[in-house]
Amino acid sequence: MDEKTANQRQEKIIAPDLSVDLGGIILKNPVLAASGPFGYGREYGELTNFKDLAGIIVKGVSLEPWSGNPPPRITETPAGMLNAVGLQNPGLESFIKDDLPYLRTLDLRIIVNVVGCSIDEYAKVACRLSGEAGIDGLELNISCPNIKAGGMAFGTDPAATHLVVEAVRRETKLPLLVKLTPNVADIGIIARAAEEAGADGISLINTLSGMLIDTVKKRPLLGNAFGGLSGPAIMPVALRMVWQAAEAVRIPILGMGGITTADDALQFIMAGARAVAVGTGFFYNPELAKVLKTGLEQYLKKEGLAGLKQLEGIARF
Amino acid sequence: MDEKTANQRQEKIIAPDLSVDLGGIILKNPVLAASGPFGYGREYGELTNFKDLAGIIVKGVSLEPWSGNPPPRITETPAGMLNAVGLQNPGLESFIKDDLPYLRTLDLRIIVNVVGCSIDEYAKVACRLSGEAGIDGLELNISCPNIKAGGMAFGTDPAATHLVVEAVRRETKLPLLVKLTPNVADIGIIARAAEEAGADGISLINTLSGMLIDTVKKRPLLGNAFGGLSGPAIMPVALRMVWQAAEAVRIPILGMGGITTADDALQFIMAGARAVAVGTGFFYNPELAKVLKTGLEQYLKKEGLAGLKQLEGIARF
Amino acid sequence: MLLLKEQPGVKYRQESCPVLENRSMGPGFCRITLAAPAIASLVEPGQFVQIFMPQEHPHMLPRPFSVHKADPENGIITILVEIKGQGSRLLASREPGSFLKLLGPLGNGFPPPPPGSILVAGGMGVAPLAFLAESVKYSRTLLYCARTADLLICPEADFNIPGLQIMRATDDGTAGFRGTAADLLSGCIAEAPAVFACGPRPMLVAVKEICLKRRVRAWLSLEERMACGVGACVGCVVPTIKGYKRVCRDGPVFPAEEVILDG
Amino acid sequence: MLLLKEQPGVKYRQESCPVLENRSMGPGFCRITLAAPAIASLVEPGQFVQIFMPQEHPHMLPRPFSVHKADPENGIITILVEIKGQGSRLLASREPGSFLKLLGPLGNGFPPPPPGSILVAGGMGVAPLAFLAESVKYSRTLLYCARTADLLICPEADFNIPGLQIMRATDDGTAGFRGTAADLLSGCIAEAPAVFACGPRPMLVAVKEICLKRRVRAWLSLEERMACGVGACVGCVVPTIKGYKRVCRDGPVFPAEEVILDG
Ligand SMILES: Cc1cc2nc3c(=O)[nH]c(=O)nc-3n(C[C@H](O)[C@H](O)[C@H](O)COP(=O)(O)OP(=O)(O)OC[C@H]3O[C@@H](n4cnc5c(N)ncnc54)[C@H](O)[C@@H]3O)c2cc1C
Ligand SMILES: Cc1cc2nc3c(=O)[nH]c(=O)nc-3n(C[C@H](O)[C@H](O)[C@H](O)COP(=O)(O)OP(=O)(O)OC[C@H]3O[C@@H](n4cnc5c(N)ncnc54)[C@H](O)[C@@H]3O)c2cc1C
Ligand SMILES: Cc1cc2nc3c(=O)[nH]c(=O)nc-3n(C[C@H](O)[C@H](O)[C@H](O)COP(=O)(O)O)c2cc1C
Ligand SMILES: Cc1cc2nc3c(=O)[nH]c(=O)nc-3n(C[C@H](O)[C@H](O)[C@H](O)COP(=O)(O)O)c2cc1C
Ligand code: FES
Ligand code: FES
Repeated sequence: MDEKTANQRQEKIIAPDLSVDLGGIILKNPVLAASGPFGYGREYGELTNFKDLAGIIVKGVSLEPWSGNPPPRITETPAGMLNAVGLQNPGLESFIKDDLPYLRTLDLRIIVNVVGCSIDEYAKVACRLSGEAGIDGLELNISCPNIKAGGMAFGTDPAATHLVVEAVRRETKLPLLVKLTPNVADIGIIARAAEEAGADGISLINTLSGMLIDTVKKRPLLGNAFGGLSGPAIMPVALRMVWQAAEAVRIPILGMGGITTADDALQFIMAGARAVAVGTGFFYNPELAKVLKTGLEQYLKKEGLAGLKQLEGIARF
Repeated sequence: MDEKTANQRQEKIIAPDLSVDLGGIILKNPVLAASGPFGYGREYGELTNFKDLAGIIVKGVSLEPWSGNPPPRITETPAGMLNAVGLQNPGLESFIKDDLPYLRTLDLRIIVNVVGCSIDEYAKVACRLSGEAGIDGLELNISCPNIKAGGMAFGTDPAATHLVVEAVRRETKLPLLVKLTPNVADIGIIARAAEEAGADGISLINTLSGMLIDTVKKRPLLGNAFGGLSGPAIMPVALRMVWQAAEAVRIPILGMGGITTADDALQFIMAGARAVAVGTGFFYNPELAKVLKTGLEQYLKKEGLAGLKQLEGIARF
Repeated sequence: MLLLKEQPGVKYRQESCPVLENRSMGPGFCRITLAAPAIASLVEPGQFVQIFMPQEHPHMLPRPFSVHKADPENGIITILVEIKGQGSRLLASREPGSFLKLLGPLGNGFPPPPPGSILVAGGMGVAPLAFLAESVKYSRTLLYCARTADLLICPEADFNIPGLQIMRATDDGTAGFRGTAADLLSGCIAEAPAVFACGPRPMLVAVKEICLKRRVRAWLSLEERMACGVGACVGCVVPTIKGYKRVCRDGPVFPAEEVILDG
Repeated sequence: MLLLKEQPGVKYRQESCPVLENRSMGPGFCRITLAAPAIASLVEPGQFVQIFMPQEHPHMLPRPFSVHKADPENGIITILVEIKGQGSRLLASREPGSFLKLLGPLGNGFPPPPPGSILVAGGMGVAPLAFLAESVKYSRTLLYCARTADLLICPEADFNIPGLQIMRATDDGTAGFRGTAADLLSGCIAEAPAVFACGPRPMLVAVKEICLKRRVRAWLSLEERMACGVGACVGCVVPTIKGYKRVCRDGPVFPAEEVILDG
């Protein structure tokens, strides 16, 4: 290595480039806030500056306001938590009027998580959001029950997945991530259905369905009985599904589920994720974005890598 | 309440009856050792006397010896562990010759976990075991890959489940539990298929498929890449599935997944389990059977209940 | 509305706080004093802090605790802890000199109690109400109630506050008046302009009923399981006549007539 | 076979052991002395204990540690701990007077070394080998090796054992001979009847190669991640020419010619 190359390498090592292209959404680093725990950003915006975060996936938005589930909505579990918020949200119009203007002021990529009870509702929300400035992408949450098909989640069936993604694809030119539910036997089939229907990226995993029982009251602990399990407890499941999805599709993957350290984030990237999102981890540490970004930077420096590209899926090859 | 009734009640309270009938297997209390972690009983037999345990479900037995997966086979995860033992076992004949005689000497119910790569293999193992004395029941582990059907586990498909259970049912009069895999979208359908094919009880859950990656080596941490997630981390998922299975079938349910306290065991019973099994919990505390049995006894006393019957599924009603 | 303050600027802080003192208050209870200058200078009665778990427990949610005393001059706050599960047990075992990360002050807090107000504290409900009692100078009455004497963990000396009348009650009569908080309140509510209450759910239900019947304004401080503590996750809601409200952000203090306690 | 002892009766015990001393041995290392009378009276060199985690961490697996010293008369054992992750960190922070639950002695242990044997310890591999060195009276040589001087945590004084010759080596030459354990071993193996080794995988690979080439019998102590520690779960296997063997029960000591180290 001559002196010039050594210097160049040195330079790279000093400032590795963390930026990634997530299906057309350009991120300054691979760390996003997962949909839900972060709400519409305002509260965490008071708490920390967003300098180390690349973007926010805002809480699920539906056509009409949803009131959500009765309390208790959350409870802690070993190395995780259950939530049954029930996708409470103020509805599309209120989101656009009250929350989007604030989100536009942030120097962050804004991805809107879209929920619905029918293909039509998904499509309407996506269409309306596509007309608004300041939105960098959509994330289609297909864990919602398909009311017309007996209440099973769209995302548990490849055909229903294809239909809903296709319908939304027709309505929007925004980068479109499809967020899969882990409560399936074969995640690869679902990921492929989403890809074929036009998704620009796959997000996973949403929460695992779970419950706890209050043995004093002899009743389910959560108001809704069932809730979604998140946090470090589920990370091995999430990582396995990211790996399987990455084997199944060519579009990029946004990995999430239990990330609380830079090493966790790296594991997702090495399994095949282009970027990662954090939900529950922010509850343990509101400054987690900084921990992850710094940790990834240090890893790249230590390995003498200029960026994350070479690491994506490396454990699979 | 006259004096006599009061005395009778007092008596009951002093010694509540923990016995249950698990699909024809009469257990002195509802606490079993789950298949796998306990091996064939010998090692834990050295470690603790088995007085507080009702029975052992021995490690999966296949027709021929299986050598299992390359190391590392286990790793710890937050509030859980991954294992990829790969169903290493000495095979049917060696089990009958070397392990069964020891098991017969124990004052415990002995349930043999049966594994196979084809319906034929399951049926053969079940048939041969049915001719042996000292076996109180079989547990059919249908999480194994169905080689003929592209390697998906039997237990992820209701039709395959029906076929294998039916085939085994034909070969044995022993009480037959069918152990389900949790890696499915709708556990109720699978449980019903097993019931219709003649199962006497449903065991669940087996481990959730998961993985971890060693970021230093940039390779999966386990020799087999994927492993099974067990322990407290998965208990909310297990409990939800026991609840759903209990809604779907009339045969009794053996619940397991992450149990480490008497309150955990009670939660499973209140969700609909007749009995419970413990795997990973024994690693944390080899005396766990005693903790569970004593705790259940105390709960019944405190509640003034004579037995567990009234608690089975009570949170669902 | 008087209660729900608008929060234009950020009014809470994260601090890494040394434990100054950790004193047992009888079996199952302790009182922890922490150096938390920013929080001490901002906190108002009825507000709470989220306490993050020590590093050896990286996968546990923070736990909410009411501020019991605040000394802004010395930058000190005090909390009262009832040991209920793993989180409170960990806090109870923290040694002086160790650190705890705190986020606060959170929530809306109580509005200022008018002269002659009655403060109803059930068990650990005394934590925020003692703070409220100390925050004004004019006359007010604190009803301090529990099932039995051992659960009245705050000693008499704690309430040596000028102008404060204090009445105790226990369900079993082992200390003070024999009866419930509701019994005691019914006997003395006649003249009160307002009631402020914190305690177990059944007590709050009774207080609400009494106050609505007598048309006395009442403010109830509620508890719910929390995750974020700042209003983002919508995990800690209670039903109100205006829909679900977040205990951590819209509360923990709610007007009695708005909150639906057994719905 | 000499090595794999039959275990007719139960030879291990569970004990709740008070920590007598917990001494730092430089950054990242400590030495813990425990009162464990039953284990101390049974343990042989090369055996290990499973240490269960304190109650505040109910969902962690026990961790295996070699017994470093045993004093059966006083019912005391000593272990050396390298802080690698959460489990070892928790152990390192245990105060004297606190208790740890132990299960042991586990595993087969080393066979008795014939006179003139060479004991090769890489880093923490010194823990069982110092015990082995002490267990016999006649001449034997301990090669104590590590990457750098700071990792040779056992002080000279620890090896004041009659008849024991000790040679140190560091890869970077900061203490003793400059070079690897393999370099050192190659230089002195000529006369040795047997070699006993414990240390990092690459060192064991080198030791195995040297010994096989020179036709010197060698025994290697291996490590694997463990769950039960008693042989039930088949989680801790290593490949051998006789199939997978359990490190916790069939090992941790294996004849070099049997175990497959990079398969
Ligand atoms: C705004 C607010 C202020 C509070 N102030 C105090 C205080 O000053 N002193 C005090 O001792 N406690 C206070 N609590 C309750 C305290 O937060 C819980 O007791 C504590 O979080 C329990 O944690 P744990 O890990 O010990 O118990 P866990 O093991 O988590 O739970 C044990 C039991 O405690 C109850 N519990 C758990 N979380 C909560 C919660 N967030 N709110 C209410 N009950 C809960 C449940 O019944 C549960 O079964 C307050 C709660 C809130 C919401
Ligand atoms: C028979 C046997 C004897 C041992 N004797 C000693 C000893 O005397 N002194 C000592 O310091 N250590 C010893 N070890 C290693 C010790 O058990 C591990 O370092 C310890 O379990 C790590 O736990 P942790 O929670 O600190 O680290 P973890 O967070 O669990 O892991 C940190 C890293 O340590 C390694 N590791 C984890 N578990 C094991 C394991 N079971 N074996 C080997 N490496 C592991 C892995 O590389 C892992 O990435 C022994 C291991 C075995 C199997
Ligand atoms: C309180 C809470 C609310 C959530 N709300 C949503 C939501 O509105 N839409 C969605 O797609 N996922 C939602 N999720 C799932 C998360 O986005 C994420 O997929 C999951 O929690 C796994 O990541 P984690 O372990 O980092 O939390 C929610 C999760 C939590 C904990
Ligand atoms: C090391 C290990 C080996 C296992 N082997 C088997 C097996 O042979 N057959 C089987 O049906 N389940 C096996 N299991 C699954 C357990 O029986 C049980 O279903 C699962 O671990 C969940 O329970 P737990 O959380 O209490 O461990 C194994 C689990 C572990 C941890
Ligand atoms: S705890 Fe998150 S909104 Fe209240
Ligand atoms: S750790 Fe279970 S067999 Fe070795």
